[in-house]
Amino acid sequence: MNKVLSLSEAVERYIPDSVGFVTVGGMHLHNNPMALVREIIRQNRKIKRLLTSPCGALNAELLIAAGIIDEIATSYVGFEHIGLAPCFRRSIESGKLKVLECDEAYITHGLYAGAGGLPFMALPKGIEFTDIPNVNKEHYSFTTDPFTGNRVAVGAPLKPDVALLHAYQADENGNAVMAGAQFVDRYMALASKTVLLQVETIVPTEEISKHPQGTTIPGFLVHAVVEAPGGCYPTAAHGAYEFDDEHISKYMDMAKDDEGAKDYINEFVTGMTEGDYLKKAAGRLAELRYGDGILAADLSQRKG
Amino acid sequence: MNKVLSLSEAVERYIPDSVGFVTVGGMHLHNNPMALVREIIRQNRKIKRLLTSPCGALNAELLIAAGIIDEIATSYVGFEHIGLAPCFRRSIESGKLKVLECDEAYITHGLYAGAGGLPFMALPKGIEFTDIPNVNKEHYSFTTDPFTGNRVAVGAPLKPDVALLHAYQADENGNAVMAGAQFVDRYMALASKTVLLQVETIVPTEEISKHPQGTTIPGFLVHAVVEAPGGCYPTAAHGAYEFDDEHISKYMDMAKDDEGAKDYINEFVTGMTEGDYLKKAAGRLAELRYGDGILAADLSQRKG
Amino acid sequence: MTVISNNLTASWSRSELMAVELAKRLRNDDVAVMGTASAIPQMACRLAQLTHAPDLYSIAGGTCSVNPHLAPVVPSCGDYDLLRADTSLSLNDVVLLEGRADVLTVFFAGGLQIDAYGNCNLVSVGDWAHPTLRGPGTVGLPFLSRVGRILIYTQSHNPRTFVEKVDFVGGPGFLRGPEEWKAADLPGGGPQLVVTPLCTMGFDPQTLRMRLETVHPGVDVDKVRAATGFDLIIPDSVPTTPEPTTEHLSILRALDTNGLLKGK
Amino acid sequence: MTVISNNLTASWSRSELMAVELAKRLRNDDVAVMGTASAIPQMACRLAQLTHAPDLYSIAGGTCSVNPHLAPVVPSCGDYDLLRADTSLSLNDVVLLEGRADVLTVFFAGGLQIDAYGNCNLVSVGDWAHPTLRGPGTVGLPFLSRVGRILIYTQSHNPRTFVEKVDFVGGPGFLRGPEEWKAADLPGGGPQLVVTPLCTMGFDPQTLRMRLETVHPGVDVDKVRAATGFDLIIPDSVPTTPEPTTEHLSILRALDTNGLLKGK
Repeated sequence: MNKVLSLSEAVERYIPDSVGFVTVGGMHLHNNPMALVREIIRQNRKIKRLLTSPCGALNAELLIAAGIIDEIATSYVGFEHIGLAPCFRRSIESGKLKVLECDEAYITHGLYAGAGGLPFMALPKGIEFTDIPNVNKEHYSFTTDPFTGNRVAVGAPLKPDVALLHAYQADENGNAVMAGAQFVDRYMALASKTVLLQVETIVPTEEISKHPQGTTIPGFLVHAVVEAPGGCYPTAAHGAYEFDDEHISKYMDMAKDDEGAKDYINEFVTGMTEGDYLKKAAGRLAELRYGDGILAADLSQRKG
Repeated sequence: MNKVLSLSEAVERYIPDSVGFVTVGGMHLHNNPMALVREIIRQNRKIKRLLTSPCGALNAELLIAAGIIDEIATSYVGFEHIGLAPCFRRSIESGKLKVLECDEAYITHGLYAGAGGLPFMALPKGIEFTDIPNVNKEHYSFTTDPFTGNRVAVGAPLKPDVALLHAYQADENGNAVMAGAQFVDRYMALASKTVLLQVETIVPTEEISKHPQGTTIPGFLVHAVVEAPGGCYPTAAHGAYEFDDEHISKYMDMAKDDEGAKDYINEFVTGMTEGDYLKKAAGRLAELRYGDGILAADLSQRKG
Repeated sequence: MTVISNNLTASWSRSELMAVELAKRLRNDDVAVMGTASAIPQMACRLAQLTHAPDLYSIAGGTCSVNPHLAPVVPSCGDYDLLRADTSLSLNDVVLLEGRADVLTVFFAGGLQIDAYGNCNLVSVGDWAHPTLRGPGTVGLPFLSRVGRILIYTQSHNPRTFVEKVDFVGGPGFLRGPEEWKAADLPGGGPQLVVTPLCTMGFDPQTLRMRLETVHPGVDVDKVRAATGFDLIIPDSVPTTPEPTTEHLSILRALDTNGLLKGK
Repeated sequence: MTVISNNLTASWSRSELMAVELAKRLRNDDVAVMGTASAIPQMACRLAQLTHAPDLYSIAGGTCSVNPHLAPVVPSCGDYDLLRADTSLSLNDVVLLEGRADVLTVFFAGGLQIDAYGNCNLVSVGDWAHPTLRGPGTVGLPFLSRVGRILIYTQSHNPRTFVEKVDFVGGPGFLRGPEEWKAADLPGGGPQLVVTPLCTMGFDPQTLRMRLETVHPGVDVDKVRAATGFDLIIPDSVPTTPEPTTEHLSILRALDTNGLLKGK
């Protein structure tokens, strides 16, 4: 079944004006599905709750900058070695954004539970000695281990309504291949009701079938495939191009206050189409593209 | 660190005379680590409890035929389309073998819990409507889901002392690559204290590093690497050769009663070295070997 | 697809007929999973894909390959050959999706025993602790409680297989009937079809007990009744199962060059 | 390794010294994991592998590559370049092994706040609900409770970072001291080392409070005391941290062609 849609169609069709629970793929400044994120901002969708991977970055920050998220469940939002994410920081400090404090293991196991219909996940010993379960009682609780009688910490299953994900390539059915690291994106796809996929290139099924074990996400989990070459920019797309630290730094400069963040959104997101944005970025993208050799996308280097 | 040992050294060093909890890799008649299994029989090790993958086959049956297992935790032992496993069947019917009745989802999730230090796994709704939790109270129990108040079925973590596994290739450090399907072998490695690996070929680390994402098991989980070309015979080794239905049928014929099973063990296991066994099988192995083309081991077709 | 002689039609096997009947129940938007020793459902899925359900996904429960090309079909669900496929999952992925319950819509089940309510047993006949027949084990049958539609198939239609009540519930059907079934409130839709070498059967919507639907060509209702160990619901009029068409057979035989379904 | 001029030795950076000090604490049989923004521990691991610990395994917590070759070292733990490595795991695998607690022996930690007992905080300064400074979040720091040895490193040695008690416990050190630590009976071994641009610190075995071990060349004890926001245990005699050797520096600089540690 052909699931290829334009970027605007995919968001129009699968993201309601107000959507409950969205998860966004990618980790740190890698494989953030920025084309989908920007289009959601352009179409001014409201998101009740966003879940990041264990390390969110611009994928979450830009939605916060646009003011369209009420709550965020995360264990990290930032720009790693480059610095803190200004709007994430400011909107929590000012009380505008509710944060559901999580840790990496819970996000990973919680998605596993969501994918597998498990009622909850019993967590390894240790989390109860942190403050996290104290401040996030919606996701963390305690029960009895019937095998030992011990009281143990448990985490709630994570079952997003929508997952926004990037993959290196897919066929029109949504059979998708990730190059490089998969982070928790595959589990997001397994756990979510609706999966929107942006890819660098759409390829024929025969191309995917050459290495059936390289497929990361089977088509039956995917609802829309959007061809968005360069669509992770200014974050990296593994196998295609590196992140643009200059553009991230520029963003951080502009977003030092709410006014500046708005200016960035106006200038780089709502103020232009995705096509125009990428035309503007084309020069930098060319510089950031991986060369040949081991760093060019080696699709034999895949993990299921 | 060089972990390469001969087959007999690996069993001598890592399997005590009486070993508590062993798990054996492979599923149905595929990737059964038969060289390790045969050597354990030759060295007459006693196994208190054996855990199979969701579908055990000759890997479990031969240990039962040799009379060296007390208990088996499994969701299936048989020869799929070829027929029932005679010694498994007979020794349960006669009460000689204790069976800890499991289902596929519990074995998979239980190994996940064992790998991850999770105190237990809450299981998806449904298992409580089968008889399995009634007959295996050691692995299945019930507790309260604190998020809903519901009573839910849970499974105990599976943490084997020793895993016996096959891989297509490994380096001397134990960094291993599986060709074809991985079944639950990777989780067995992640969950077990000691991992013994038999491989078709040992390759230099540089060979493994060409496709770092193709590695299935990292060396730090592996204790011994045994080069055992043909070592899955008469089961299949994905990427190398098919199973030998003729030999399996011959086994089933011989093992119709305890006497015959003993004769098989004497003739094909304790009665000869592994080298002699494989010399005897060389002709069949050559016939069963995958040809070139898509069925030859394509190491780009790997799943992590 | 070229038209082939009527001789072909005349010479279909029971297994081929079963594959065709299963194929007919598959929809274009299904995601179907099969397990151990699944040559018949493998063929049913491929046949459906090549006829009325081109978008059907089929998952071979061993290798977890998705839409194996089956050229030719192989007897083992774990075969390396099955990785000639559109894509593949890991076993862990498939186990997860079986728990999620809203993605996988069809599971092909079977059993040493199948009872009047479609409960399946692959574990043991007689008392579990002292079985008269020990089966191989239940594998993934508990998933029956969570899958959209259960399609049951078996090569054995006799009173030992079709019993009033299974000795061990490994794969839940409609449990002990409407009251229990309603109370259980399971995510799955329950068993929909049973195909045997003699007939096809469904389930009566009121009593949730097995009901004869069609008898295969050359089989009469009394033969089915005698071969069934419980009180099968038999409607006044029982049509004959349509024979496989030449198109069906030519597709099946092009896939089954190993002859797994031939003459069986 | 060619011998290089003494000028090189003279010009080592604080970050290079920190990498060397961390490297010295790594053993040949360690499996070490690092997280976010981990150029210093990445270099420490590679340096150890190329000197006294050739069999050390190091895992880059983002890509989860095992023994990344780091030619050159990169600032992001999720970088595609890190997949130039011996092997790799999936993130889920690493999270699992972090739970298992007997496989991964070293974790490199840090924090916005680090307290006298080695507890770490990356979440918030002030009241969590109304923070004066919101940090990025705790990522995998709860793993500190389960890992064999915690090696803490930070580029900020000042009283805001080194506090008596963290405002939010995200990474458990020795909790509130010996009594709590003993009662908790955690699988992990607790914090072993803290490296800063000023000094190295360990933990007093009786009180489990941080104790000065060495001061870096050019730093005196009073400077460390003034830069630390709690009552640091200071032994009578505090040796000076050895300078990096020319061998260390030439290895580090061959890896760090991007100059991530240079002059910092």
